[in-house]
Amino acid sequence: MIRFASVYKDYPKGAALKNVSLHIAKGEFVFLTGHSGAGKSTILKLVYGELRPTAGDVRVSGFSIGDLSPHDLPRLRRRLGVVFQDFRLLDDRTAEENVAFAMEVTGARADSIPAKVMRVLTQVGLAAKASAYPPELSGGEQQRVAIARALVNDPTILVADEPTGNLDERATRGVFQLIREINAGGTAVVMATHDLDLVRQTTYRTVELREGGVVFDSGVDEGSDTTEGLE
Amino acid sequence: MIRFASVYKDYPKGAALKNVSLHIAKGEFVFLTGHSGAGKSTILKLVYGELRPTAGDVRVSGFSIGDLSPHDLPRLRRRLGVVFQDFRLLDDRTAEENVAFAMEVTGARADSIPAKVMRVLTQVGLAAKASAYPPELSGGEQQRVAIARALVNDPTILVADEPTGNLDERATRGVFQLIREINAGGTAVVMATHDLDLVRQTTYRTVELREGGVVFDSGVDEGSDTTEGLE
Amino acid sequence: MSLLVREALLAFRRAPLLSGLSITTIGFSLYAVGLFALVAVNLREALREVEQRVEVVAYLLRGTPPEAVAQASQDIAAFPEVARVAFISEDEALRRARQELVEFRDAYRDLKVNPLPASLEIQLKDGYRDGAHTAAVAERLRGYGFVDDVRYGREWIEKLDRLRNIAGVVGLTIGLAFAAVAVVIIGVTIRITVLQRAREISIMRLVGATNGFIRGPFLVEGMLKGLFGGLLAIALCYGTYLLFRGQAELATSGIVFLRSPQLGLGVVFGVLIGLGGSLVSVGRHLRNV
Amino acid sequence: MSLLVREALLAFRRAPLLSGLSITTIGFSLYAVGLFALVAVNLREALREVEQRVEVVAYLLRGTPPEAVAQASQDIAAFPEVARVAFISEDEALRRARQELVEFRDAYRDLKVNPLPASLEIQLKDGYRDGAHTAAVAERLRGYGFVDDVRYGREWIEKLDRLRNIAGVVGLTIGLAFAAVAVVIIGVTIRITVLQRAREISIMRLVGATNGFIRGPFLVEGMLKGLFGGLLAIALCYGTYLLFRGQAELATSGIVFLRSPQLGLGVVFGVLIGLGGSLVSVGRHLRNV
Ligand SMILES: Nc1ncnc2c1ncn2[C@@H]1O[C@H](COP(=O)(O)OP(=O)(O)OP(=O)(O)O)[C@@H](O)[C@H]1O
Ligand SMILES: Nc1ncnc2c1ncn2[C@@H]1O[C@H](COP(=O)(O)OP(=O)(O)OP(=O)(O)O)[C@@H](O)[C@H]1O
Ligand SMILES: [Mg+2]
Ligand SMILES: [Mg+2]
Repeated sequence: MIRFASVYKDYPKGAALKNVSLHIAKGEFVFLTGHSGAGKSTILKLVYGELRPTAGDVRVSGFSIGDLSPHDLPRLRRRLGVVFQDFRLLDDRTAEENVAFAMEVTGARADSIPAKVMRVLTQVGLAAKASAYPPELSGGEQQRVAIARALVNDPTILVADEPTGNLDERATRGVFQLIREINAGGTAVVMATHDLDLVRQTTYRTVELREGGVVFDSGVDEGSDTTEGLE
Repeated sequence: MIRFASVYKDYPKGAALKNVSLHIAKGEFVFLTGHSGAGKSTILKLVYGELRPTAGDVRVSGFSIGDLSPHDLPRLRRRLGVVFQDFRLLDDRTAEENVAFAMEVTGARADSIPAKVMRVLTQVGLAAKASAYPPELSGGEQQRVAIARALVNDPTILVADEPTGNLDERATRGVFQLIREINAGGTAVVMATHDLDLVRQTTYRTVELREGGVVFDSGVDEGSDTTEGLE
Repeated sequence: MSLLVREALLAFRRAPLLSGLSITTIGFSLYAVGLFALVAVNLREALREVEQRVEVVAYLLRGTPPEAVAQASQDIAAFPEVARVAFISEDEALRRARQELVEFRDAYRDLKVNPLPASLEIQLKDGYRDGAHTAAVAERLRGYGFVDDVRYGREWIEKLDRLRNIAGVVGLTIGLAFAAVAVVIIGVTIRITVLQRAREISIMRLVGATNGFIRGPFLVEGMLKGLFGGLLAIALCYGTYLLFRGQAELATSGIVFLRSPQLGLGVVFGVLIGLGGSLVSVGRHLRNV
Repeated sequence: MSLLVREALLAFRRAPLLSGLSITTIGFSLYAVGLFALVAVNLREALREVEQRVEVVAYLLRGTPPEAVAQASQDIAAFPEVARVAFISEDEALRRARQELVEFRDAYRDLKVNPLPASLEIQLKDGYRDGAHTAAVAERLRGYGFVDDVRYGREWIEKLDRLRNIAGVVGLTIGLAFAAVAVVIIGVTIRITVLQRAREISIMRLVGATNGFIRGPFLVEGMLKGLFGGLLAIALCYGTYLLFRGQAELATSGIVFLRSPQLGLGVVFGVLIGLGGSLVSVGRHLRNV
């Protein structure tokens, strides 16, 4: 599903990833942890193709990120659901329109959209705010719109960058439960988080980064290629 | 220092605060907690004058927010340090310039600025990233720039909206320690947070909101006017 | 398709101020072009009025028989270049001279015989009033046996020729310059609005929109802005025209407005600029994100 | 103060593309105005050439003593309106008539006595060639005993008067229209760049910047943009002028460029527009945040 092979990522002002190798199988759930600035978001940006690796190979769902054609980029992204750390909502569209837009983009049938959108918004507990614009929403509400948008297309991989940073305990539990259900349905999940309580609650695989390198990985078969053929 | 008297705040799409009365004394430390959408940010926005109350009276450091003149608004804000939930950094200025700008605004002497700015950036652990632009910073790094900017003018009140939402445990501890030191120096602190671990660690006063109303306040002398005369 | 137009129209609703400003810019840029076109058209009209005075005069030998003159008049009127032929008799010539030329009032008062010759005054058709055609007509007139001399103010006509050339070159170049100004300003405006929406575009790409999907509404929006801008420009030009018409009628033979095909061309120009501007701006932007 | 200018210059460095686009827009808008000014100045120049042909002719009675004429010539040359006086003798008049007027070649060939009168040809100074002044000079000439008649092509001069009036009114109005176009486009551009920076402005206010503190750099920036735009417009106009000068010299007596004060005025205009545009846009924006 996702394979990082000796990946390096340099920014003009310094290296963000150093020799990261990582394999995430279909349907797996992985926490990415590490200090602020360790490189979590950088890994996720490589997965959804906002960045290209400086060296090494990143393969996601059969696409090679390093030499992704302009034509393949949208095709990759439609298979992913992404929750951005800074939300990235369109300020001049309502919560509902923001979520619907992600469906329209895939060419979904117009009459199937509203029902699906409302279902996802209800799941994140935002049905009542469907017609509000992002600037009219609280931080946590915006974050939940971003989560709803990531889920609406039933992605094969969910990439979530700090999806509960602005949520209170109850909302965090709700959203996390939702993500687990999605994962139970077969969607691979990569989730960067600072919330160690959340990490400790479960037995999911945890990858810890420090200064751009993987320093801990609870996954056992790291590096094995056995599931690769299934992708 | 801060006094809310029967404050209501309605948005076009519904009420955000209902009959909130609250008094925060000089030098006090107060946690604001509550579910996502409970009204925490709304209270803080009233404190720094981004919003005006629909009804009731809000007084901050001697200014009445409801009828603040355009001339008084900047004067109020210079006494406050504000950490915004969404950071609000100027994308085309470096971390250093962002912090320096808050000092320049107050008319601080030009030669005193660089040293002070670097000191604060060092305190939040960002000295190495001083010349990076916000889009080149990780989420947690941006948040720490926002904190540095709030602290640089030695405010009499520090208003912090979820200042550790994007920080890992270690950075959270560091920042929280910094805020406590600031408070120990006589600055009043109002901090909205979802991090109940943080709240439970200390004995600071906690105000809990639910659906726009105060449902719990650990402060004892709520409503008493005894310290008012000292402002 | 309906999504395309809906998205484009939503853009207007979402950013009414910015859209209004862009349309205003496009409208006023095209207005500048239109103003120039108005001036040019009316100058050309004025030139045409002057041109109408171009005539060729053939002085006839004394004693030419009237039948010969009548026959020749008919022949000449049939020349492809000729619009009208008028016969001026010797008496008529004297009458005119007495009336018009003060220097000769005294001179002619005492004359026993009329020294002035009869003549044929020949007016040329539109488009034949340049030096070459006039000279050709004059040459053919000289072929008649009873024609003594042919005059047509060669200098004056050559001056007109040059004036026409200059007016043409200057008009065309300045017209192009104005059009270039309009294109640049409009392109810049569209580029600015796209920059303004850079964040929007990047978010669209992040959720998997193809370049075509993103570009479509922008192009439709650009075309609509061009259309509205063009219509605004026409309205402004017409307003200016009305403003002047009253005043101008007092002094000259009036001014003319642009004709429908010219107006249509202006609007098409606006739409194409809107389309092209969006294409370039969005295209360049998509490559960069 | 140094902070102000530094911030304004930083704005250029921070958003070079947007600043460049704004300057281009301002430059091209002013270029449109400048082009019109060029055309207008050169049309006026052409009109002046035509005007130079305005002259008053006083026909003298036969047998006027030469001393009287010489004395009168001196008096007349001292009139405030008069530029030059030339005496045309009877012989000179006949020679000219033979040369210029074909209709009379035959007529004069047989003459025993010269029927043409002598005359004084009087040229007027710049600014006195309108109907009223010409008529006044003619009236005074009629006062001389030996002047038989005075002619000055009243119709022609009145036409010139009207032409001058129309050219003035049309030129002024269209010039104002172009200036308005420039003001609108530039205002819109500045408004768009301020909108673009709405977030920046709101953040500045949130950290306690006063309106004056925020406005200052914007105003300086607007002025600088206006300045650069004005200089760009002058460069463009000069380029256009050079382009035409070569061609125009072949055909007419050449074209002229705008004079320094006019250019200076253009730049000041640009700076003021930049300043005014920023003032209005930022001012309005600050009220809204
Ligand atoms: N565009 C960029 N240009 C230069 N440096 C960058 C850029 N983006 C990130 N960095 C740097 O790369 C490092 C890793 O950043 P990244 O965003 O991956 O951290 P992170 O683990 O997500 O941190 P956080 O928990 O604070 O979000 C940081 O030091 C950051 O400053
Ligand atoms: N500009 C606005 N227009 C309309 N409604 C708004 C606006 N801003 C906030 N609201 C609504 O007011 C309520 C309170 O918002 P507020 O931002 O104060 O919540 P919060 O307690 O800070 O939540 P969070 O923890 O998610 O940041 C929310 O329901 C929100 O949708
Ligand atoms: Mg991150
Ligand atoms: Mg909030």
